[in-house]
Amino acid sequence: MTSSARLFRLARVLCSALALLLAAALVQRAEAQDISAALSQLTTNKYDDTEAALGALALSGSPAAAGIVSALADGKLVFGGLPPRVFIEGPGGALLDPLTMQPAADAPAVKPVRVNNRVRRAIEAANGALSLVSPDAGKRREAALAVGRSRDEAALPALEMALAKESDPKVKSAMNLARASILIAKEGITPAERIAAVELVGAEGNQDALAILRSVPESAAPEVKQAAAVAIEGIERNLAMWGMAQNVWYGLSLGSVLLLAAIGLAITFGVMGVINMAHGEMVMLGAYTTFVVQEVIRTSYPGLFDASLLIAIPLAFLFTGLIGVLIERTVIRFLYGRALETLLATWGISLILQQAIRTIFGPTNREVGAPSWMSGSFEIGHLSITSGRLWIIVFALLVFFALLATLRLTRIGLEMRAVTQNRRMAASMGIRTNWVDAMTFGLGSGIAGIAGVALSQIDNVSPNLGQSYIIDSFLVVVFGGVGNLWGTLVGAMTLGVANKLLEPYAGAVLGKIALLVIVILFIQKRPRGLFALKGRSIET
Amino acid sequence: MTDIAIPEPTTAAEPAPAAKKELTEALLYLDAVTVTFDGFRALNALSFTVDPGEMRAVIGPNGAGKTTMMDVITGKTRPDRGDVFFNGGTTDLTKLDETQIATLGIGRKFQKPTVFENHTVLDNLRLALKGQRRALPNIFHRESAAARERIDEIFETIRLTEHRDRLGGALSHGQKQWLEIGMLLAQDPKLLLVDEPVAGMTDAETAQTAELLREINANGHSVVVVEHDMTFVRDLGVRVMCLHEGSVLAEGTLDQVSANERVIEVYLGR
Amino acid sequence: MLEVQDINLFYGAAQALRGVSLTAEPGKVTCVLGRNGVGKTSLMRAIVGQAPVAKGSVRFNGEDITTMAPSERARRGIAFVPQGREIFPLLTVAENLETGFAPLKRADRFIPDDVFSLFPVLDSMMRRRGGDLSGGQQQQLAIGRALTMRPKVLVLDEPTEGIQPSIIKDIGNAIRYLRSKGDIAIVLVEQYFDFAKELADHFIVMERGAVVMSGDGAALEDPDVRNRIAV
Amino acid sequence: MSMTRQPALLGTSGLIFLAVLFVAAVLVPVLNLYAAPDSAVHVPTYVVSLLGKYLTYALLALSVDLIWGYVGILSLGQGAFFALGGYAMGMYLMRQIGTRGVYGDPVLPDFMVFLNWKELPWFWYGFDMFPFAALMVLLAPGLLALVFGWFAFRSRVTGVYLSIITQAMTFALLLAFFRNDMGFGGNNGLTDFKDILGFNIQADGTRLTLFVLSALALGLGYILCRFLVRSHFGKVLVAVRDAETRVRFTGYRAENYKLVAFVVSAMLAGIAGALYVPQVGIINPSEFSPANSIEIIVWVAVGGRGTLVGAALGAVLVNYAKTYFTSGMLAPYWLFMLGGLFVAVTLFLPKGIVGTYYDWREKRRQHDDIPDEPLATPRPAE
Amino acid sequence: QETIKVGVLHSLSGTMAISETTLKDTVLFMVQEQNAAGGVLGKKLEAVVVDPASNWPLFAEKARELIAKEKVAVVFGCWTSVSRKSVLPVFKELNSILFYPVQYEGEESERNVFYTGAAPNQQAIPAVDYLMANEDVERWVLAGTDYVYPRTTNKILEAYLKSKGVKEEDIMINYTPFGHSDWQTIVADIKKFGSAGKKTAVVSTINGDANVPFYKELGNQGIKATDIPVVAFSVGEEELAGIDTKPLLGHLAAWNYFQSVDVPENADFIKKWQAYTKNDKRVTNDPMEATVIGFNMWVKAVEKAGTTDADAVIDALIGITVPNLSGGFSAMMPNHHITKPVLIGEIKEDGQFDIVEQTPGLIVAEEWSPYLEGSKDLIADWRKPLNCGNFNVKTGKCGGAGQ
Ligand SMILES: Nc1ncnc2c1ncn2[C@@H]1O[C@H](COP(=O)(O)OP(=O)(O)OP(=O)(O)O)[C@@H](O)[C@H]1O
Ligand SMILES: Nc1ncnc2c1ncn2[C@@H]1O[C@H](COP(=O)(O)OP(=O)(O)OP(=O)(O)O)[C@@H](O)[C@H]1O
Ligand SMILES: [Mg+2]
Ligand SMILES: [Mg+2]
Repeated sequence: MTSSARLFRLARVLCSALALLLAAALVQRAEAQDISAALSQLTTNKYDDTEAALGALALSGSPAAAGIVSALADGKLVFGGLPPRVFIEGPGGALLDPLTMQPAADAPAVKPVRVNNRVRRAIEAANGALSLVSPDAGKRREAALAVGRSRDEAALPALEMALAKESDPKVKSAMNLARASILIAKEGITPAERIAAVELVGAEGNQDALAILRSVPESAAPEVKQAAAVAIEGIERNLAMWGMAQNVWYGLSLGSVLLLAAIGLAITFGVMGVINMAHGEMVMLGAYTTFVVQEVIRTSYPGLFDASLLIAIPLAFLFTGLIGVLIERTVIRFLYGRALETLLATWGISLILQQAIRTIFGPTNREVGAPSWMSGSFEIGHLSITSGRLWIIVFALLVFFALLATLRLTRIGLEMRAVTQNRRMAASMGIRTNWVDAMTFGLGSGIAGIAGVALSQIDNVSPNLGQSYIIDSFLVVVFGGVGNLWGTLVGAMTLGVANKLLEPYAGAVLGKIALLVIVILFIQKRPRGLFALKGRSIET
Repeated sequence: MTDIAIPEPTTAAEPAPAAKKELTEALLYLDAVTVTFDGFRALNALSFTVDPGEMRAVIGPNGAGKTTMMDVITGKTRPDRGDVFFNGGTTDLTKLDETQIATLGIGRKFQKPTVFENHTVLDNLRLALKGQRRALPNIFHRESAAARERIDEIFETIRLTEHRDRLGGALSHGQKQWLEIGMLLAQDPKLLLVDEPVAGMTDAETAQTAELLREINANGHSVVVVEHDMTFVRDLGVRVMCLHEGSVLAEGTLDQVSANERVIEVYLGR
Repeated sequence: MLEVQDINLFYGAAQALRGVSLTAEPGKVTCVLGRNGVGKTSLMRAIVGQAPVAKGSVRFNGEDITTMAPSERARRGIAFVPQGREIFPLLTVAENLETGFAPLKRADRFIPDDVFSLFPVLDSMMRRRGGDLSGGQQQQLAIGRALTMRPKVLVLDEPTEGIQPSIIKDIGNAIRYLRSKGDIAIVLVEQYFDFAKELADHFIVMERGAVVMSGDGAALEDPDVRNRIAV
Repeated sequence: MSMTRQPALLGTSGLIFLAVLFVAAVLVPVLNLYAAPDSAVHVPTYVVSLLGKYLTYALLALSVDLIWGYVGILSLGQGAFFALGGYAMGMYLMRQIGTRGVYGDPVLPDFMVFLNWKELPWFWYGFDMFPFAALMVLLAPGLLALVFGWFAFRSRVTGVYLSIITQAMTFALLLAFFRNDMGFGGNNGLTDFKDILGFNIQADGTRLTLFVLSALALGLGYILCRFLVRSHFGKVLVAVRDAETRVRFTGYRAENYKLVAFVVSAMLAGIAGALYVPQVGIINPSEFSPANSIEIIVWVAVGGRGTLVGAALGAVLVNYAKTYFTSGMLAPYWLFMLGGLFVAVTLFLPKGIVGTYYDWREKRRQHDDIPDEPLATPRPAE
Repeated sequence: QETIKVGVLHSLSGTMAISETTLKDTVLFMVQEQNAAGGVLGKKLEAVVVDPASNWPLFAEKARELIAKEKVAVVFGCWTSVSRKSVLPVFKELNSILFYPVQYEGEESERNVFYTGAAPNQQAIPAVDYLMANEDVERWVLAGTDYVYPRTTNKILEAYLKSKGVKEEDIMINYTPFGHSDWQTIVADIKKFGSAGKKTAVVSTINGDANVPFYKELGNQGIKATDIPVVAFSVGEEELAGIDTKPLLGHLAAWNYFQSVDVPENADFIKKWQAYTKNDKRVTNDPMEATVIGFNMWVKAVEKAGTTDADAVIDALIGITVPNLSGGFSAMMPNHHITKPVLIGEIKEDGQFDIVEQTPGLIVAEEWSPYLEGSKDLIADWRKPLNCGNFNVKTGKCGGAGQ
């Protein structure tokens, strides 16, 4: 079967289903039809047949149809027996008769009815058809939008009928838009009607509208084409501006990731001066903590899954912080005043940690899921914002300000700074430098750990995770100015936004190269970074 | 009796006619030099001149701007405003960097002694010794007999002969002071800027240092020396300038200056 | 109160102290005199714990603190004003002073008024970074910082270095004042002989890492002492 | 009074080092060619190429030590110079393949043919001539170092800032060379070399010659570095490392000193790369990877920063450890060993192997040579 | 007792360990199985494992060590093309045998190498065909990591698509660096490209670690397989094990084997493999199958030749046929590549693939692509008398287009 023929048929199924269902709804009487033919089509284990059966089901007007379609969508529709029959798998694996929803008399070996993308689309269409007259306004609106996207002429009569009955203004405007979308490309309507449609669609102003407007047929009247061209231009201009904003948003989001990755380093490296090559591994440990937490939740407390990250954050902080303290006590503390040698030791530590994780968890990626509140996206104007990214930005800023407050406002913060600036003298002031050193390194590591929790949401959780952030982290800290937390914040955001503004023009690879070159040049201008520490003590 | 010059805190954009004359004669000429750090005025329209062969002592309260003044002369700090000329107005020091200024013949001893900690005392002097400064020729540089002699001389003067093979970093505070003075001598500059040379020295050493500086000065070098030790300043027996809040508060002989009410009030104490 | 007995101290292979002893009493000033490089600073470092001693003992109020960490010594009340000031360069003046709170109980965590009446300049520069101050201002800050700790023993390594005459006088007065309070033992390293002479209750003179003379303040008049520290 | 002697051009350890190198350069070929293959002293060919590789690494480490150990420039981009030297040599070797490539194109290397390139990009011109390629081995890294260093040192970029921008430099080059459009074979790099100066690159004789050449380059490189650091120039370098501002106030142009050292070091790295490529048979962008450059630093630190012999020794040692650990029973745990080695060296041999040895020797000498100063007896004032 | 040594040259550390470690385990597993079955030629097999640590020069060094020092009879190894290229001269020089089990860009046929992974025509082209026929795709995004395999594959695909009448403006090609982790812009671009009214699909040659963030971003931006399906050539069961697959439902992969292949041979293999690894969740994947096929072929060839001598085994290998794990047989062809079925799978929620299409027959590898200018006239045939990996049918000479 050729593709266009299939498309055409699908559309017809959808539309006649619409029409019929509307009619049925209007007369308030649903006539149960014999859908057994459709049901038996579902047992052939062929996608084409399944698709056809879906059409028939939608057409049938049977009250059982909706249940069957949703069972199929959920993978609960099974078939088996001789001759093969369809069942709905009920709770606890009981086989139910699809029409009556009563337990089936016998229980043959069954297989699920297979579904592929095509079938999934047919399910959507059937659901759409079934829901244009759904009592739920939200579903009606969804259906209208779906029809609008499909832009199928055959759906027009059904749509118009539904429109006539619709009272909810939101749903109504969606239906109007759907109607206009169809009209634009329809043959044989008056230019005036078409221009009205063009205007209606043009007012929508989004990417979809653009696609619809481009479908004005070649044969349309010149004034229509003119109107469409004007609308297209307007939308493009508008979208270009939104696109800019969108890129800035992406940049901030990337910046927040960089900030998270770098912020722990801003402590261990920026404040303490340890060239901490194991920083990335601390991030990795945080990510693996998240994995372990989720694993425990999955097996023992599935209900808590949405809270898994919240549980993981303190645990990751404590765990990586503890590892950090351990590293500081056993290795780093012998190296104060020998900053460059910390590079050698921490490089060794990073190798050991990587291999340890590889030995314990295996070399492959580990699955860390997203809780529901971190999935999905929403729009502000034409700005598309994914919740996960939004939370990461919020989280990064929270961590940043918490850290800033700790360093600036608390006693331990003061002691940390004093110790790192002059360890010997701090000791003579009565500050327990050992303890403060351990706490500082632990704090930096712990922060890296909670960064790992967040990064597990957008990147691999694998033994290599740390390696992929270490270069960027150092770059951010140095670009912002070593020893200045604000520098790290502004540096991360600047690099993120610059990267995302460059990317559309230069592509991901050249964009990244360009960014590196820009940083190199920038450092020539400001050899101590964006927020350089100034003062006598620095200059000599 | 007193010779107090309290300069107007206005900024003289052009040197006054009288100053112009001084400019052509002076070895070092500062006019209306102002330096601010984040809004804090460390030097405030500071003007003075040093004549060729002159030795000048600078005193003044802590934070008066003495070290900053040296920073400006040696190119470490750029003034916000004002002129700094060297060699009778031929060279504008504000346009040059530290290296160029050092090559012109301005040597400096820092307030906090800074020596090359990982070089032996001997090598510290070798590095400072006047001579070839360019990179490539120095790959093939060989030490001359004259240079060797000069270094021995300096060792005698600073009395570190027995420490010559120790690392600079292993010296005590006072020994570093001496080494730095030695390095300054080795550079053989036209103008020596000496910041608190006798801090941490015993009284006898202080007297010796004064003697040494006088000797250097007698050999035709100009010297500007900053010190808080009045005995030392008295030993030097030269013209004294007292800075306060970034400008000259008083100038004259030590007796004149130390009789000044303001100087007593802000600096010497009663 | 503080007793140093017969200590040896090495830097690598080089011996800096040879059997040095010293005592300090509350309400008394003990002066350490000697030429450059004789080991005065090394002795102070040994007292506060910044350099380990190879032999001998340091006792504080009868307790052996020879191997104790510097921070613990500070917590017991030994405050140090080091040669070279050692200000925390990136902390503000206020924060520099506050580092002295570590040994204090919460209720005592304020900067004593003495500090500001002694060094008014600090009060006006509370928000500036310590490292930006002039040398002399830093020296004042270092002393103020030590006083913030309410020490029982105050170890001062050439505290007048780089300080303007009027404030040297003030420091002298301050030391006298602290001495008069009677509960602080003061150890003072000083090259400025007249200053030392005025203050010293006891003194030792060092040479090549060893004590070559000692006595009470009056004995400083002895010309031999001056000779010892002359070249 | 006599002046202290200038240390000899080659100290004892230097002489031992050169002697060992010389013996190896003679003995390895002899034992490879003339010892019976099954005798205990036979050096198999694969060991020869392994040793050859270590020697080029040692030269690379030497180049790092020159700038890190003596000038304090912690370059995290030294691998870039090594790789550029390697690419220059690789391009020459590539052009030597001629029609023996899989597509048999007389001019274009294989990767260009299958990406549909029609003609040789301009920057490939001249690489068919060995002298030109040899020049580029020096010039490509040298020029990059010159330009980069000129800007960076003049702007007084120092310390970690310099380290990180060198890292950014090599990272940018890594990304650039990964791109197929750059015309250097992308990720696959340059491989499948056939011969060098007309000699079959896989022949034992060629291998031995390359080995001996590597030894020679290392020896000469060592002498050059030694000569540089011992000269007045070298003393200024160390002074720059410890107190750059002070050097300026003394009248030296610190940036020029750094620049000379940086360029020399880059060229040494380039030579190392050029000798490396024919011995391992491949050059690919991963040589630019920042991790590689960090590893070089680690070799130097293990051997002893600021001791030239140590740098070379560290390179050989760490790489031998890598070869050894990555085979056999230990293979799954080799990162533990290597990581542990690095930690242990920092903790127990703080100045690296050779540095710690020097310290120990110094200490002994002091104990031996300098008798304790006479003790003045304390006496109370009367 | 004398043993036959088998070299295993897969990275166990570094960036590639993530993929290659499994293959090392596979060879060890096969060796154990073979030894249980009596070994080869009456001798036990002994695996020699080395770790080239994802470092290409180290690959060459280790290859040399395996062949020259350990004297292995055969080596199973490499994943990336560059590692193969790096060891190639070594295998040629020392005349040994390498089995290379990963899909790659083709354009190579060497006497000492046997390629048991897919050539582009055994993976990419059938996948595109499937999308055209079943998903009615008209607009294509070719997204890949910027290195040789994606570049070559995309070149071939571009030529192929154009030959099918796809217009220039309906193809979007995008390259990203290795390990690219921020996909926001690119996924948004894909979304935009896909909203032009024509059915759009993404053909992904994105490599390695970059896939996880890519798929996560697809999920985040709400791109579902029913809107814009993504078909990948480097994403298998092993990779999916590290991703939350719920949002990926319906995205596709094209391979020559899936763990979900429902035939007894496969079920048997999976059971033994999971028993061997003592992990009943351990997955199998395509390169593993290719390793298994290669291993079995080698065993069979050694037995046929009666010796492990490289020349004899190389000659014996051509024509060897062994069962693959998808219910058929794979044969070693004269071009040193094997015949393979092509399977298209849709990602299921449990991280497995639902096989939605399987080519009816086996496909012979086109090591030299007819869609590339430089190689369309080349063929490889290692049988006598041709004995050539790059025979030019136009000029009738071995050695490409050269004189
Ligand atoms: N880089 C800087 N940043 C901020 N303030 C500075 C800086 N350099 C100097 N100052 C301030 O300028 C003033 C003058 O300092 P300067 O060091 O010149 O004083 P001084 O006269 O040398 O004092 P002293 O006698 O104590 O050495 C001081 O108050 C100091 O705090
Ligand atoms: N860190 C060090 N390493 C090696 N030797 C040192 C070190 N510090 C001091 N010395 C040496 O120890 C001896 C005593 O030094 P110390 O600093 O105690 O002297 P000082 O009496 O305080 O001198 P000054 O009056 O100059 O401050 C000197 O010879 C000095 O060179
Ligand atoms: Mg000063
Ligand atoms: Mg001292």
